[in-house]
Amino acid sequence: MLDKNGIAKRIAKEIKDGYYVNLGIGIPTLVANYIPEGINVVLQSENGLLGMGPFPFEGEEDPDLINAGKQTITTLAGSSIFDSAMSFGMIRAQKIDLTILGAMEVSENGDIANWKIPGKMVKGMGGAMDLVASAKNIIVAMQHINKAGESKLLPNCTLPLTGVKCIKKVVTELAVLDILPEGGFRLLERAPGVSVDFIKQSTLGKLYADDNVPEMILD
Amino acid sequence: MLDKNGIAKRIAKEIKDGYYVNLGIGIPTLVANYIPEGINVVLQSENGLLGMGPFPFEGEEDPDLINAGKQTITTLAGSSIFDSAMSFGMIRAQKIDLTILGAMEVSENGDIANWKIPGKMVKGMGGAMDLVASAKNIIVAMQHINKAGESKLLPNCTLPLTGVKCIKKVVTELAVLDILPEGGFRLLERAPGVSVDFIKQSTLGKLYADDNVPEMILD
Amino acid sequence: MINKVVSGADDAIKDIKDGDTLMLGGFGLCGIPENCITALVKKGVNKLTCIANNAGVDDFGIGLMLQTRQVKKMISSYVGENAEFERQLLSGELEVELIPQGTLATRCMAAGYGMPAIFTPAGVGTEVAEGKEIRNFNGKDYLMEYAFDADFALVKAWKGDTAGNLIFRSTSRNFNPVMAMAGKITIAEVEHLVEAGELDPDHIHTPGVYVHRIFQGENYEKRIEQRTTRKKD
Amino acid sequence: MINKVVSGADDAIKDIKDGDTLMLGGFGLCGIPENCITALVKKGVNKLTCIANNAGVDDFGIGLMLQTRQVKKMISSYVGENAEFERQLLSGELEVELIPQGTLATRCMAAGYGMPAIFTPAGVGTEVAEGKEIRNFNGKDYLMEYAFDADFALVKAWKGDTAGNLIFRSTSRNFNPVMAMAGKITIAEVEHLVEAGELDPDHIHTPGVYVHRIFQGENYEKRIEQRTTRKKD
Repeated sequence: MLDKNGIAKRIAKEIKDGYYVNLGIGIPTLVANYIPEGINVVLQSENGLLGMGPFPFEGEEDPDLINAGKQTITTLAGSSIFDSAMSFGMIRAQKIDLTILGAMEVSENGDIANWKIPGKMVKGMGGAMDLVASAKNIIVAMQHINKAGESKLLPNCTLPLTGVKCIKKVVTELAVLDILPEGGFRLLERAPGVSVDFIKQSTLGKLYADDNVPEMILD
Repeated sequence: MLDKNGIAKRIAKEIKDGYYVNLGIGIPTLVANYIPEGINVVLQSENGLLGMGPFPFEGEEDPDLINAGKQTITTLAGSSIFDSAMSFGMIRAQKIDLTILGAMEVSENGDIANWKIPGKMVKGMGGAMDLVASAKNIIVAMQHINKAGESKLLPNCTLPLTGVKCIKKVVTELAVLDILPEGGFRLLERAPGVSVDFIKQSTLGKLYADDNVPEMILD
Repeated sequence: MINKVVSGADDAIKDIKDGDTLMLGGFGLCGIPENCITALVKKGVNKLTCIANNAGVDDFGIGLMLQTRQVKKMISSYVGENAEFERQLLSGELEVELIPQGTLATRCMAAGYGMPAIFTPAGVGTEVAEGKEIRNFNGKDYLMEYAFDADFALVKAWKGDTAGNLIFRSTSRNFNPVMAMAGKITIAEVEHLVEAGELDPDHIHTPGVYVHRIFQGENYEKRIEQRTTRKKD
Repeated sequence: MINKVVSGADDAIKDIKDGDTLMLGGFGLCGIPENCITALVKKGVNKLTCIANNAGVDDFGIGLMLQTRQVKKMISSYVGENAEFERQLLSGELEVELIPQGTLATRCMAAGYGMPAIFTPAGVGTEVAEGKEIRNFNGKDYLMEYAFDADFALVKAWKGDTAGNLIFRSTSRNFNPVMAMAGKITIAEVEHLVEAGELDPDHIHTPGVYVHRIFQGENYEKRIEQRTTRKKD
């Protein structure tokens, strides 16, 4: 079973040289810490920055320089700044190669719900609906099961949707799964020490799994 | 009867303090020479400049700095440069207070034809269709009659249109005329020495004229 | 050049009246029109509809206008970083319309570019699409979304000149240029007001034609919402 | 940062093939991709559709590609400053589609912003509207126009860095940034190629994400079409 950093570490392996990547808030943000050496990647922050650098050193925070999570950050050599319309313009035009974001639920046909729980205070979708509707390549970082042990990989989402038929890959504390074009989760990798049976039990949506599913290699 | 500079001079009197103005090629370009002193006006050139200055001094031409007529020009203190999409964006959003352009024909309901003569080589509409379709305030600088003595102020344009129901004012070598919302030219001023009768003869479109139409005051 | 300078925030916002629709630039607390917000609170104008990506925090940004109950409706992509906001929303005092962030930005841009509507895939198949026209282009569904129509846009720039030209600094640019284009009246407050001619025409983000009033702002607090740092090794 | 540098024009355009659709930046002869045009003539690729505001003059700009009959179709707003263009057009060798200049620019921008279509009033009631969808918003008619779909965009910038970020100089900006956003593959030639980090992120007109290949251009002629001057008093 992976912790949050483990999920981030596994997702980082999906990042290829030359990718422009948008990282959502939460686990996706941690992915930046595990990008393999020698891989040139540019991080986009949808508030208007390409080339997001690490957090600033203490005392060097610039209130004019934040990421989409409103955290103080830095730029890198080759960074560029633009307005919100251009930022979502490049997202909509699919210039961003990979989007990594969190989810509350994902369905077997690639729907995602991650912005609203009826009855709870709704903060808003931010840029999530734009990202999931536009990106050609989305990986969801999420918990496979909630605290009550219930699956969050479902036949259909029960929460209000963020986007439909848009998710192609999910990485959880238990597994790496693809979502097949015709529908259904396909189990690709098991987290260290997790059995195929346990993943089957933990997945309410249709799951395709071979008997021999390899264990993830994280390093 | 006015010459080209006379037409330009008369049109310049329509420009008010604080106006952003787009000047077309030909007579409209001459208007810049007659903008009254003490009037602050910003000239837009639709290739991407606000704050067009005069021609450069000999030897100071900059190939990167031209107007929409492809002439070498200069900038002024407070000029700004932008791309073609923003340039026509501000035109479409009616941020330009006044557009002055030439015409081959204007009709009594405000249609304009100024880009194409069937059978002749067609060079294109450039930005004219965007300007006439978007501007809230357009003045046409044109010849009232062609070399054969035929009126160019018509009941309907005979040439392919550039825009429909968009022209509100026309200044010719003979007269200043408004186009009424309900259709028809209204004679406002006569050029020095030109009679109302001659203007009537020279206008094929419906013309409304009082007996006492004042002569233009040019200075 | 046309001079757009007004004496200060109070002067700049003097004709904003009850019931107006305002755009306010900024992302979180970054690049918000601090002086204009202070002046709006002082003036006490009410029943405002505010188009802004966020609604500030309890004691800063638009949160200050929520404390004084000046806001009737927020049109935003992400809100609720403040307790008072939540209280007013739950009690029905405050209306909220949530819009995908890219749609919000593009509807501003559309207004500034004279385009009455735009197409975006954001929200297709979700409750955001309810009642909206859906149109398929090249096999993909898009929603038709309309340009915003705002009485005033209040933006904050780093530098501005007397002709109204604006330059933004780093990610405080965010929604400011697209809102600056979109207001019927656009008011810009700047950290550094300079004479026309001091800014390089090639560096200007918002041409002065879009800006109706500009003033030198003061006492910028530029509060940081999430101060994140690393230690030097 | 991702490095976009290629060795030169020949390398940059090597995979442009017969029948491709190209966008070429520039207004008149101002800001045109001189090196790419030279390389295209040298390579002899044919049957090109060229989206460009103008078609150059007889012996410069796209005119060079007309001399060698490499262009099948021009999509432009204003053409015919060259005799060879007129000859080919009248003889039926060359197709021309004339588009209002603002529509041309906005259809580029739409492609770069992932918007499949835009609305513009330009051309309503004229032959430009023939066969197009007309739609009324707030009492005014607009044409629906589609985003361009170009295989390559060839643009010319003043400065560029190894990450593909571009800065344009003065009115040579014109169509270059909107076309840079719009190409499936965008090739930028620059007068000054610098290392990533040398350009101020706030000054960049076209972010590197839109640029796939960049090279240091050479031998810029930057010809002036209408040399107009005044005399010192």
